[in-house]
Amino acid sequence: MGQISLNQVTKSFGDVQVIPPLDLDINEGEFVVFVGPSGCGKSTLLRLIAGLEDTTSGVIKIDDTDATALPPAKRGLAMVFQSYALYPHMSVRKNIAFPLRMAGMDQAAQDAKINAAATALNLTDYLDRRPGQLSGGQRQRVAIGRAIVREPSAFLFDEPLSNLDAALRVGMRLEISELHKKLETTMIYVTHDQVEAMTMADKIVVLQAGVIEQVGSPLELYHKPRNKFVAGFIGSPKMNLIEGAEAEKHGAATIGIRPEHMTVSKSEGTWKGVVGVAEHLGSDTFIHVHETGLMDTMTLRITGDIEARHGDTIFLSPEMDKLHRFDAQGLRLV
Amino acid sequence: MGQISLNQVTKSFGDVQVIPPLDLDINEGEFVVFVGPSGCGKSTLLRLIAGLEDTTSGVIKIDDTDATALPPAKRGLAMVFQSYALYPHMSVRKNIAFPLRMAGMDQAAQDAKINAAATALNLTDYLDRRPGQLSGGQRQRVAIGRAIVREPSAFLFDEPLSNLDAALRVGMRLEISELHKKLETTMIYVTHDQVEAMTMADKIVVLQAGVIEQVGSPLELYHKPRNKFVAGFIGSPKMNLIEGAEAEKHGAATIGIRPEHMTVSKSEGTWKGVVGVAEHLGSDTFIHVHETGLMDTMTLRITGDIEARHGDTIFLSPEMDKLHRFDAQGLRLV
Amino acid sequence: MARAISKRRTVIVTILAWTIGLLIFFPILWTVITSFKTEAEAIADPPSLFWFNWTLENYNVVNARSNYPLHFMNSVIISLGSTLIGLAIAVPAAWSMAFVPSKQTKNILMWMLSTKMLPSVGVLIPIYLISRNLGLLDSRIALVVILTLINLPIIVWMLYTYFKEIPIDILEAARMDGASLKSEILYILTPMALPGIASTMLLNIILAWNEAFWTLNLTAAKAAPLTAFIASYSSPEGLFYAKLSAASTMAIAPILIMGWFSQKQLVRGLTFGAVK
Amino acid sequence: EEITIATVNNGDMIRMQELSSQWEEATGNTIEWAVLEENALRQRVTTDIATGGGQYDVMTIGTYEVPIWGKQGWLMSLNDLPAEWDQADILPAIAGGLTVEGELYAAPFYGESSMVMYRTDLMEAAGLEMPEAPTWTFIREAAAEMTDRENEIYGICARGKAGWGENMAFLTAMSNSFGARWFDEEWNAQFDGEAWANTLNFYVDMMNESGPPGASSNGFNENLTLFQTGKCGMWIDATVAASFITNPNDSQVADSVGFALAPDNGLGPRGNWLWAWSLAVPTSTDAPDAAKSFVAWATSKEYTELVAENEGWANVPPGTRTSLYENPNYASVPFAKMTLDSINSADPNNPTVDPVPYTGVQFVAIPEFQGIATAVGQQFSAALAGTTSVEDALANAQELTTSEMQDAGYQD
Amino acid sequence: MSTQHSRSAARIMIAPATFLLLAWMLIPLCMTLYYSFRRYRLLTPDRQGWVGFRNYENFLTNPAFTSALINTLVLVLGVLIITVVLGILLAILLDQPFKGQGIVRILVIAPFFVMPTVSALVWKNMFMNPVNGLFAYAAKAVGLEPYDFLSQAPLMSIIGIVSWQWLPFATLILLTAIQSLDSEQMEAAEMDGASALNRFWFITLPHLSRAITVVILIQTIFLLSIFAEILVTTNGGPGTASTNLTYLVYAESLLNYDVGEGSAGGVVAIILANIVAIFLMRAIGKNLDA
Ligand SMILES: Nc1ncnc2c1ncn2[C@@H]1O[C@H](COP(=O)(O)OP(=O)(O)OP(=O)(O)O)[C@@H](O)[C@H]1O
Ligand SMILES: Nc1ncnc2c1ncn2[C@@H]1O[C@H](COP(=O)(O)OP(=O)(O)OP(=O)(O)O)[C@@H](O)[C@H]1O
Ligand SMILES: [Mg+2]
Ligand SMILES: [Mg+2]
Repeated sequence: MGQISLNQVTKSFGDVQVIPPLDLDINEGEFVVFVGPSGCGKSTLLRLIAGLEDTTSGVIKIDDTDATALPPAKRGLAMVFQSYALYPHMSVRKNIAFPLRMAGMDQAAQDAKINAAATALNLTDYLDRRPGQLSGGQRQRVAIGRAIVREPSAFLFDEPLSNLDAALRVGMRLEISELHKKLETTMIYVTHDQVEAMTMADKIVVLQAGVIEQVGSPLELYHKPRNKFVAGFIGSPKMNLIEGAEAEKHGAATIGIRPEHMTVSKSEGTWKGVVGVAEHLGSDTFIHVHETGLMDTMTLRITGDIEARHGDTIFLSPEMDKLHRFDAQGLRLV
Repeated sequence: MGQISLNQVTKSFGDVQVIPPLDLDINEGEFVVFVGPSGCGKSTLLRLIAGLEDTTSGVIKIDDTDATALPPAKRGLAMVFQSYALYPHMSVRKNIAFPLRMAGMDQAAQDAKINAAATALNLTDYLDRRPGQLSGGQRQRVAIGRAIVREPSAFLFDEPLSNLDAALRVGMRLEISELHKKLETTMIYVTHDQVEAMTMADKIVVLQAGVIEQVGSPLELYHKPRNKFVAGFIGSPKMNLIEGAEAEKHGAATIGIRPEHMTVSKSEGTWKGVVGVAEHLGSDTFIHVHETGLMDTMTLRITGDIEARHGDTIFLSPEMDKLHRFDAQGLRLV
Repeated sequence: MARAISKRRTVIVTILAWTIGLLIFFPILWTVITSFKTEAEAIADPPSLFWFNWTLENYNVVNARSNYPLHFMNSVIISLGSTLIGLAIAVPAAWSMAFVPSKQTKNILMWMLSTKMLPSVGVLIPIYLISRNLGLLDSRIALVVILTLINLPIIVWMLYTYFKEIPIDILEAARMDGASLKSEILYILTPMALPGIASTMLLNIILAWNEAFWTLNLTAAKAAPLTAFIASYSSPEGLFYAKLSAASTMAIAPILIMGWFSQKQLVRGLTFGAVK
Repeated sequence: EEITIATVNNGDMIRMQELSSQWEEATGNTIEWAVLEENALRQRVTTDIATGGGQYDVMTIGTYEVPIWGKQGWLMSLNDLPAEWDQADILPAIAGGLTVEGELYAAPFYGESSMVMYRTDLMEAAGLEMPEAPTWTFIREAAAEMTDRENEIYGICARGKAGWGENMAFLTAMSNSFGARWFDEEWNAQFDGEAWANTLNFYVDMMNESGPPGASSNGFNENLTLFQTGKCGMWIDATVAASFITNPNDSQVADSVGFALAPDNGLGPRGNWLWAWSLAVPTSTDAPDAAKSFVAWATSKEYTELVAENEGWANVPPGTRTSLYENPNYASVPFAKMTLDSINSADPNNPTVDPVPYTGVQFVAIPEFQGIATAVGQQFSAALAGTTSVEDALANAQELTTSEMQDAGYQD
Repeated sequence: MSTQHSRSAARIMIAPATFLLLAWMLIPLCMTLYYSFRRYRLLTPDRQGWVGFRNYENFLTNPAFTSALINTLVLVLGVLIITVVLGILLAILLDQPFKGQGIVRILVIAPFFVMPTVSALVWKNMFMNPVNGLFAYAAKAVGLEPYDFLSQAPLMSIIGIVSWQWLPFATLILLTAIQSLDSEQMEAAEMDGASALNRFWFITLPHLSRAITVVILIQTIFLLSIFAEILVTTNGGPGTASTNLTYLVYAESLLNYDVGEGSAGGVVAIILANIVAIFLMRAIGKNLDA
């Protein structure tokens, strides 16, 4: 239960093809994250799977049955929306009960399910409130509760945390991860948050303009980005990409080095530069280095604190084994 | 120019005292950041300084003159709002010109100032657009431009970056820092973003329920939090706070150790625990450790990648010199 | 939900919507058509929709008999005048309610609205006597004043709801930028709320244009607007359907045309700002 | 000077409006017109004059208002109109109704009574012949005979719309011929009497048998339209209607119209009324001279000739001047004689079989009458519509009339 | 933003509106109250004097009063029900994509622009007239007896006419409200297995509740004082079958010229209107906050 496969699926809005032919297999129990820049088609893809949009061509299979033409309610999937899409005029209890009521479940069975979900999600005290009286995190939990009670074969999340503030986001992220561990149901999760993608996913799907750039585990993407786009997209702060003579020295059109993969010295090193802004976080220091002759601003991350003032000259040495090399097409060189 | 002092300032809304008597001095040219949990009174304090709210009691002095009863326009301050508060029906040029127009400046002088500001903020190409046609970052720059042209004695920022997405936020953060370096005007900056506070501030003011918990430089707060609240508030992930027997061993009611100040081992260490969720970011790994017997979940940050699976038993050793000790009142012990 | 909607359904919806739209519009259409018939054709059995001898005769008769330009101008002056004065009074009031709300704000608003529920007939004689004593019977001034007062609650309410949509930040920004209260309202609030103000204006012009109790009872001839004009065609001796239709068309055409041209604003206005 | 004239939107008045430019040219004065439907006009001018509003300089009012208003001192005496206006020429029955204590308070514009108008072709087809002075029984039988609902021909059309000047004018006049009266000599309402029951029952039954659908909302205009389009066999209404139904431009039946006196029951009074639309000048006017000059012009013999010249003799305002009926040109008008006879057969001072304390044929000349009669008219209209029974309608009428009269202090 | 300065400015700026409306309400109201205790008949102005509660007694015991009260209620409720129900259906229809949406919307709005007097005249003469009206032709064309709307069902006919005038208003408000419904909510419901009917019932309708309250509030304000339509079509009859409170007060003061009783009626009407107002405002106030 919960296996989804897309075969040569395309989607056009009017004349604009938003998703060119696309294949994707999602295994049972997997936590798959779609990432990509805004407008790349993440939501569209999710909605195609949900059945909220018709495919223009291609086949979507859910658990080996062709679901391409099934209406959303028949696909056995549950979706959690970015806006939560709670029913504002119903209490939390009624919200969660809604899919059960629509399925015609009897009251006692409904109550049992609702209580179980509410307990699991820490919502027991709020069951009689309206969504408007809840905090963002609580609303999110209600939305998840509404999804859970249906016991879907897969959950679809569309940027579920993007309306929450940073602290809450971390908490909810963990809750969803734990939920996945517990339920072991397939989850498809759309986000544009780096950290969410890296920390939650079993498998990340990187999209650009409707095209899958790379599919793989988070660390695979971090260590072996298939191309420059993925390299730049995964990792924060961004990988430093250097072109020109320096890159050619390594037999590549572009070389990339992550900010955390360089060491710094006051006296010697591979590259020389001038400190622009140094950001001291206590735990880390980010140094923005100018005038390296390699690229505009090179970013450097040092663990812990380091003395570095605006205008200081410093030397940088990349860890050579962590250097990424890309050809003129932007593809990774091995 | 740009020295602000608050003397026994209080503010009540109806019967609720939001700001109990408060003293604060802000020196000329300083970059002061107010941080604190939501609802602690950061915005209120800023608005009191701006003159958008009346003080209930106390005196606000700007450059040694009593400004308590002055209307906002007369205080010589400029404010950048969270929502940018641009005038949607005016072009960028008109937006920036508005304060000058209100001051009755002649057209030529206005134009000179606008052009200077636009150049400095890279807005020259957008001067004839409406705010609605700009991206978030550009709007933010217009808001800053509108503030700059008045040549205020101090800038007030109320969470100016919270409506921008992560990537833009980093860029704008740097721009504002650089602006401060260039103008050397006093800036008061409200945020609830850790990183912004740490990287931008000369001086951080930590507020809780309208009370100043600590004032100091970012690293001072990181290394020497005056109490448990500040210790927990500054630093991300949060400091681990341990109470009970383990704390007493160190002669304190509570001890604190930051996630980045522990080393991990499979075989031996000070504390033992079981891995809950391990978040692999590539550059770092966050490990949430359960069953330590010390606290609920202990968070651990390891630079780079580390093999740690759900359910593994691991050992943790704190760096003893980075241990923080607090007494029963939560105050730092030296 | 951008899922393919079946062709058949679109066709059914189109037909249904057009049918209902035309049905609702039909009385007006019929009036306009009848205005081009002769009196005999107007009551001919069976009635004919388009196939008759179109004539402008009725318009000539109506024009000869009534001083249409005078009534038209009166309508324009009264509805525009009352709306503009109403706006001038309501803008500051709505500003106060929207941006400096107090505990009473809502009560005041509701009270204002409730004054609209008072039956006008109940106070006709007093108002008539007051107008007589002030020498304002059959004068545009009296009507402008009264219609202003009648529609004021609606104007205040609409503006209030529109103003509330405007983030107070922006007004505060203006204040920080050195704008006085007057500049704040003139340069920031008014232009920002312009669509809302326009909707309010349009709706109130319509309400004032169609107001038929005070305009009829407080005017004789000089200040009589189109509502009074139509009253002289209501049931004369003899056949009058065609002439009545012509007069009706002349009375409603200006506002109908204005309404159609400003449809978008008006639809917004029709929602009284209360529904977004 | 500028004067404001309130008038009713009748054909004759509209003609006056059109021709008034001649007066404007001749005198240099200008006129603002307030042309209104009859009920609206009455409400507006009454409100104006009673509160001294002074909005109008000339008002069009009827025989009902003139004596009441004259007594109140609200109208200017017209005794001082120029000699060539020739007050003595006014028909005595008409002039009597407009004079209070020797002062003429309004100048009659046109006078009217009511009569039977019928379709000669239908009458013939029914095999009947209309007597010059028919009885109610004959009318009812003829109506039933002429009715052909298939072809939308209804034997009798009469007023049914509620209002003291609408159905109550017809019914009050009709009741006179049934021996009924509004009040006895002590001002006690008489709707509980047999005479009124007979009147109303007869009326409702006849209208139900042979009247058009929706009769209860028909007034003069509705019936006119019906008759002109050939849908009425007979129509009992104002004599002025004659000129409309004989006008081939408007009427499809113009060449087959006959006239007869209003019906009676052999008790003496006939069921016809007497009315004159008249022009009066309120004391609240600020232009009395111009107003009087206009009144004199519009009710003069010259005006009659002016209309005859422009529109033909059939369209001159009838029923006001002896001289008109002596004019040979006018004698050829088909309804001229019947109009004069009808007017002469009505006696406002002795309208009923039994004696009454009031004057007025189809109304009672007291201020309270309008209100009472309108309320009563609604009851009777409801009875015609079938929403109330005749008994209930009469009982309600009795009750409300009694209480109004008590209120007004007539029985003190 | 509540500094001393802005608060006092606010008080000054709200004053003209409040003051004018207060004057507009109080001065005529006091005069009405004064007349309501006096004998004042326009046609016999010489006989004036205090009469205590006599006018009220007369007005309230007038059999027309009860029926006017009922008619007023029926009229307001009837129009409200018709416009809201049809408005919802029409709004849903117009919310669907179809060709010529803009034009149809124009057609649907049009009745709102028509003066009440004109619309009453047109309906009365050209449609509802049992002999020459279009409905009569239509009935005859299909072989039915023409129905005499204004005398057989006067109140219902007026309700029909008024509903025609107000349907555009209700439709447009409801349409706007429907269009503001978060599409994700609908999609969520669809995912949750709700059928189209269920979605309407459980999602759309509750979402519309606020808009419906607005429609009810605004329309009630205008419907309570419906007058021109009655005056033109039925004059309140036959009998008192279509007399509402407003028309009754009008009839007393301007057809009977009894200003005293009319004023008493006015006061009664004002009291009743205020009861409705309080009732409505309570309900609305709650709904408008959320
Ligand atoms: N209903 C629609 N009609 C037309 N174009 C659409 C529609 N929905 C989406 N698009 C287009 O399809 C593309 C992909 O949109 P989609 O919402 O899937 O992006 P996304 O990756 O989810 O972006 P974001 O991160 O901003 O949510 C965009 O270019 C968008 O403009
Ligand atoms: N106008 C007001 N009336 C009543 N209470 C207010 C008002 N403005 C703020 N408060 C209250 O004052 C307290 C401080 O609010 P303030 O907006 O200053 O918090 P903050 O620190 O800026 O929070 P956030 O980070 O969420 O912006 C809150 O408890 C808030 O509810
Ligand atoms: Mg998206
Ligand atoms: Mg704040």
